[in-house]
Amino acid sequence: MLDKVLFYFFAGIAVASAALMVTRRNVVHSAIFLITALLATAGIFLQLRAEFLFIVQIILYVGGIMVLFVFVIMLVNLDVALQQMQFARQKWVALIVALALAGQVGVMFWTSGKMPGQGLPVLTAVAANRLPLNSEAVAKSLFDSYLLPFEIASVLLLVAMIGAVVMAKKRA
Amino acid sequence: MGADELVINMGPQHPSTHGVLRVKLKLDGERVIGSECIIGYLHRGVEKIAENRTYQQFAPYVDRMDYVAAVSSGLGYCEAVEKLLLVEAPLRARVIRTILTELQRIASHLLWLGTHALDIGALTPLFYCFREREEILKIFEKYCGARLTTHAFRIGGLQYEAYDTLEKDVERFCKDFESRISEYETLLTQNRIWIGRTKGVGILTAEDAIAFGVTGPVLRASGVKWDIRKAAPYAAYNQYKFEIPVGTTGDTYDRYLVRMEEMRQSRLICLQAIENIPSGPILAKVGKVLKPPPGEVYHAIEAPKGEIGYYIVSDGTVMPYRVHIRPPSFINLQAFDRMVRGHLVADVVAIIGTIDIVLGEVDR
Amino acid sequence: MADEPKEPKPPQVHTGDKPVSSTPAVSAPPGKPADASAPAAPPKAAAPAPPKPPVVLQTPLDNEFVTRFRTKFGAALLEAMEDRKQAILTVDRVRLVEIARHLREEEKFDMLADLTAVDWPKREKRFDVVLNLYSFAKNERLRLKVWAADAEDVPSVVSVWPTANWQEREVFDMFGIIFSGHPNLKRILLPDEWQGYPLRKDYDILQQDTAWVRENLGIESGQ
Amino acid sequence: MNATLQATLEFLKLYWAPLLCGVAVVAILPLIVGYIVLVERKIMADMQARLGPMRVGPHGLLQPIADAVKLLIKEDIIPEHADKLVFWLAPVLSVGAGLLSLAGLAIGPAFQIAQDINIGILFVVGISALGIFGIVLGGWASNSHYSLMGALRSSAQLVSYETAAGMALVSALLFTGTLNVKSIVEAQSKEGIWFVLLAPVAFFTYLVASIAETNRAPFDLPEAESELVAGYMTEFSGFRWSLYFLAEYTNMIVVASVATTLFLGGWLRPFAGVSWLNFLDFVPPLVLIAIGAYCVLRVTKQPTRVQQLFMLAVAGLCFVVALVLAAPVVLPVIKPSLREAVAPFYAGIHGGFWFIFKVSLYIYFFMWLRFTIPRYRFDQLMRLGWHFLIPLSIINVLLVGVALIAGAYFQLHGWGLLLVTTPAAILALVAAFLILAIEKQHDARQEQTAPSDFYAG
Repeated sequence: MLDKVLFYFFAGIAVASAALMVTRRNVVHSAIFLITALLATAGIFLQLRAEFLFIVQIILYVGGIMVLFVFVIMLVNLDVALQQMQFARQKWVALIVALALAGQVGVMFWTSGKMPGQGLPVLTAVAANRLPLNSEAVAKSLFDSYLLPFEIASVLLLVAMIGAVVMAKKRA
Repeated sequence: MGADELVINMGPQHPSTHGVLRVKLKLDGERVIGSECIIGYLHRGVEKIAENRTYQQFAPYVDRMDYVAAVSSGLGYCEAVEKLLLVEAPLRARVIRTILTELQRIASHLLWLGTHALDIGALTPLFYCFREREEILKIFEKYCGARLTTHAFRIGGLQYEAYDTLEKDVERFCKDFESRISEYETLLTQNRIWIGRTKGVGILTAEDAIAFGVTGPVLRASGVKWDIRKAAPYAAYNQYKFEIPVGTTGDTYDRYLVRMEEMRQSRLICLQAIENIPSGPILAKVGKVLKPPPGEVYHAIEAPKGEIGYYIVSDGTVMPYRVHIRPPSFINLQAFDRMVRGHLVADVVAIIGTIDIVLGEVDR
Repeated sequence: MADEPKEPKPPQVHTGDKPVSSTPAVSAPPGKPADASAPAAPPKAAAPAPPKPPVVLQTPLDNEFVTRFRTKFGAALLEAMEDRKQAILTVDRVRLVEIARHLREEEKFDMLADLTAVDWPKREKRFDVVLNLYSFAKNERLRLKVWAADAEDVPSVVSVWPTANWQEREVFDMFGIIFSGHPNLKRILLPDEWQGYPLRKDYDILQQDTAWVRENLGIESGQ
Repeated sequence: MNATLQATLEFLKLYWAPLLCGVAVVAILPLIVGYIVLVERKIMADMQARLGPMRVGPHGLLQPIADAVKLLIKEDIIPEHADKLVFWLAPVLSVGAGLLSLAGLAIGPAFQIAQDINIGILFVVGISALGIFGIVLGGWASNSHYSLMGALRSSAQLVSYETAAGMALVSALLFTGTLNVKSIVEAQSKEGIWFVLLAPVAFFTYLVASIAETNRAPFDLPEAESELVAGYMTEFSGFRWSLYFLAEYTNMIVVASVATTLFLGGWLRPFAGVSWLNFLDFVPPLVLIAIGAYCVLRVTKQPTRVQQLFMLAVAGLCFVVALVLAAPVVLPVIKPSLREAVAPFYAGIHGGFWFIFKVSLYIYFFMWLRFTIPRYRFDQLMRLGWHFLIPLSIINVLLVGVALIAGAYFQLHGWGLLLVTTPAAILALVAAFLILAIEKQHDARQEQTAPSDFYAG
C-alpha cells in the first residue's frame, strides 16, 4: 500500500517535472525541474531498495547540474532567451516519434499481461529481498563480473577528461 | 557592454567602502577591467563655509573632514593661519602639538589596520586595534574633552594647557604599545593567507605614485623616501630623531609594513617628546580678532594619510577670502583605478583599505 | 601679484552680505588694539605696528630660477612674486601646458600637490587657477598661477600630471572653469545635474539648486 | 476509507520512532544552532578581548531566543524583480537538505534516525551536498549581482572541494570496508585505534575541505561580507535569512559528525578498549558538575533576581545531566550486579556525550580558525583545492591502499597498523611538499603571463 502510494507519488513528480522541464521558457526553471525529475527518480530507486543507485544519482547530479547551472547562469542571456522561439521546427516529427514510443511501451505492457513470466511487474519483489546489501552487491558485480567493461568505461572517461583539459588549455 | 562583462556598483552602502564611497566596477567574471569612483555623497561645502566664518570659527570645521585624524587636520590649519599671520606658536605648544599629532597618527593607523584586516577577512585585529586606540582617545578626552573631533589646537598655540598627567599617560601608552604592535604582527605579518592576499596586490610604482600626486604611506611604500616631517619640519619635529620607513614594490603588503613601522616611529617620537616638554606660554600673542595681512599661503603637513595642504588667501579682513584644502585621501583615491585594474573583486576591498581613505575628507 | 594691493576693495562689497555685516561691528573695537599688539610679539613679524597701512608682504621675486624661466618663456611670465617666502609665478594661460611640462621635466617639479582656483569677481579676468608644485629633488615648492576670464578655457594639465584629473574636475565643479583637453570634465562632488558653481563669490552661502533638491530629495530645502 | 486508516496506522506502527526523531530534530535543532551561535560569539569575544552578548539573560544566555524572535518578526523583503517562487524555495531547500542529512548520523549506538542504512556515510554526504542548490538558486533568484557572484563562487567551491573531501572519506573507508555508520565506529572499536591516527593526511584533507564546503572562514567567499556584502544571502532578510543561517550551522554539525564518525571514533570514549583507563568514564559527569558549580558561584554576581534564578536553573540542568551521566558508571561500583542492566544505558548516554563532545571540538576548531586568519581570495581558494588538496587526497588514497595491503600481508591489527600507515602518511606529506614546490616554480614562471580565469578550472 505504502509502496504503491510512494511509487505513484515519485513517478507523478518525475513525469510532471520532466514535462515542465521541457516546456519552461526560463532556462533556470527548466534546470530546477530537471533536478526535481532526477530526485524523484532517485526516490523510486530508494523505494526499490537500490540505495546505492539512489545516492549515486543524487551525488552525481548534484555536481553535474551544479555545473549546468553555472553555465546557464553565465552563458545564457535570459532576457534574450525569453524572446526566442521555444521549440525547434521538428516538433511534428518529435511528436510522431514520441507517440510511436508511447505505443511501443503500451504494447509491451499489454503483451506482458498476456504472457505470464515475461515482463515488468515481477521486478519489485525481487529487488526488495534479494539484494539486502546493495552497495556491496554493486561493488562486487562491478569489480568482479564486469571488471573489464568497468575499466574500459573508466579509461573512456579519463580520455574524455584529458581531452577537455587539452581543449581548454589550447583556448587559453 | 559585452556579454561577459558585468557592472557592479559597490557602495555607497557597502561594508567595505569605508563610508559612502561608490565604486562602479566593470568586471569580466571576477576580474576588474575598469573602475570609476563616484564621490561627493558627504560633500558639505567646507570651503564655502570657510569664506563665511572668521579664522577661528572655521577651525572646528577642519576636524570634521578627516574625522579619524582630527588633530592632524587641525594642526595643518592652525599652522597655515599662523604662517599667514606671521606668528609662530611657542615651543611648548609646538612640542605638545607634536605629541598629540603623533598619537593621532597612531590612532589613525590603528583604525586603518583594524578595518583593512577586517576587509581581508581577519576579524580579530580590529578589536585589538580599537583597544589601543581607545587609550589614545582617552588621552585626547582628558586633554580637550573630545575624542573624535578634537579641536585640540588654537591658532597661535594651544587651546588648553596640558593636564597634569599627560606625560605619564603618554608614556604608559607608549610602553604598552610596543608589545601590542608585535601582537598585531604575530597575527598578520607572517600569515600565509595575509601575504597571499596583500603581496603583489595593487602595485603602484614610484613613478605612478608621483604622477598621481599620491602622498603619505602610500607614496613611501612605493619607495619614495619623502615625509614632510623631514622635508619641511613643522611643529617640533626637527628636534626628534625618527626614521622614514619605505617600501620597495609598492604593493599592499609594503603599505602594511610601512604603516606598521610608522606606528613604531610615532611611538618613539612621543617618547622623545615627553622626556622634555619645555615650560612657557602655550599661546603666541595673537589678537582675539585675527586679521591676517593680505596675501596667500600654502602650508602642508604630514597627516596620517598623506600631505594635507591648506591654501589660504587673505584679503585683510576677519574672514578668509578663500580656503582650499588639499585632502590626501581625495588625491590618493585617484590612484585607485590604476591599482585595481586586472585584480579580482576581493582585491578591490583590499586596495580600498590600503589607500586608507576617509570620506569626510574626500568629499569635504 | 600686481592685483593684490588693489584687491581689498572687492571684499568690501562682499561684506555687504548679511552674515558678514555683523562681524566688524562686534569685533572691530577690540580687534584693533589686539592686532596692533600681535605683530609686535612674534619675532618674525616685520610689519609695522599700526595695522591700517597694509603690510606689503608681496615682493617681486627675482632669483636665478626666475631669470632662467624668463629667458626661456619671456613674455609668458606675467609676474614673479614672493609672498611669505613662497614663490609665485603667474604665467600666460595659453602656454600653461608647455610651461607645466617644462617645469616638470627640466625643473623637476614632478608632483602637482594641489590645483585650485580663486574667484575675484571685480577683476577683469576673474579667476586665478592656482597650481602648487613640489619638487622631490630640490625639496622646493612653487606656485603657478594663470588668470582666466569667465568665458575663457584653461588648458588642462592632466597630460603633464595625471593627478590634475580630479582636481580640475573639482575646480570645474565649484567654479565652472572649463579645462580644455580634460579627458572627462564633469562634476565630481556635486550631482551631475546641479545648476550653479558654489565657490564663485556671487553664489551665496545660503543659495542652492532648489529645483534639484526638490526633485531628487523630495524636500523643499536642503538647508 | 477503512483501508487507508489501517495503512496509516500500520505505517505509524512501523515508523513511529524515526518520525518522532525527525520531529525532534526539526524542533530542537534551531535551538541548538542558536546556542552554537551564542557560543561562537562568546568565544569570539573572548579571543578579541571583550565580553560578547551580556544583556539578555545572565551572560547572554537568552540571546539566541531574543535573536530568533527578532528574526521572526522582521519584515520579509522580496526584491522587486526576484524570481519569487525560487526565492521562496531556495532557503527551504538549503535547510531541508541539512536536516535530512542528519538522519543518517549515529550520535550513539542507539541514536540514529534512519536505522542502519546501508549507504550510511554516503547518504549524509550526498544529501548535505544538495543544500548547495539552495544557495545557488537563492543567489540567482535575488536578481542581484552580489548574490549571483556569491552563488557562482559557492557552486565552484563545492564542486572543487567535494572531490577532495570524497577522496579523504575513501581513505578512511578503506579501513572499514563498509559505508554503514555504525559499522564504521564498531570497526574503530575493534581495531582499538581511531582512524585519525591511521590516516592523518586524509583527516587533514577532510578538515580543510569540510571548512570550504560549509563556507566557513577562511573559505567563506560565497558570503564574504567585505566583498559581496553577504554573498548569496544579500537580499534575504528575517526568517528566510535565518533559514540560511540554520542551514549553515546544520552543515557544520553534519561535517563535524562525519569527521567524528570516520576519524575520531564516533561515540567511543578515548581509549575505549583500555580497561585501566576506565576511570575516564567519570570525566563527563565531573565536567558537567564543574560547569554547574561555576554557575552556582556566579549566581551572586547576577544583577537581578530573574537572572539569578535563571543561573540557578542552568546549574540545576547541569547537575541533572551530570546525574544521568553518572548513574551508569556509579551504580555498578556500588552494586556490581547492576553492571549488566546499565550497560545499554552506559553505551547510549556516554556514547552521546563523547560524540557531542568531539563534534563540539571540531566546531570549536572551525571557530578558532575563523577568528584567527584572514580570508582566501577566490583564485587562491581554487588553486588550493585543485592544485593541492585534490592531488594530495588522490595520492593519499593510493598510499593508504598500499599500506592496507602491506598490513594484511604482515597480519597487522590495531596499533600495529601504524607500522605501515605512518610511512604512507609520511610519503603523502612528502608528496604534499613536492606539490607545493612545483606550484611555487610554476608561479615563478607564470609571473609575467596573463592571469588565468579560475572559473574555467
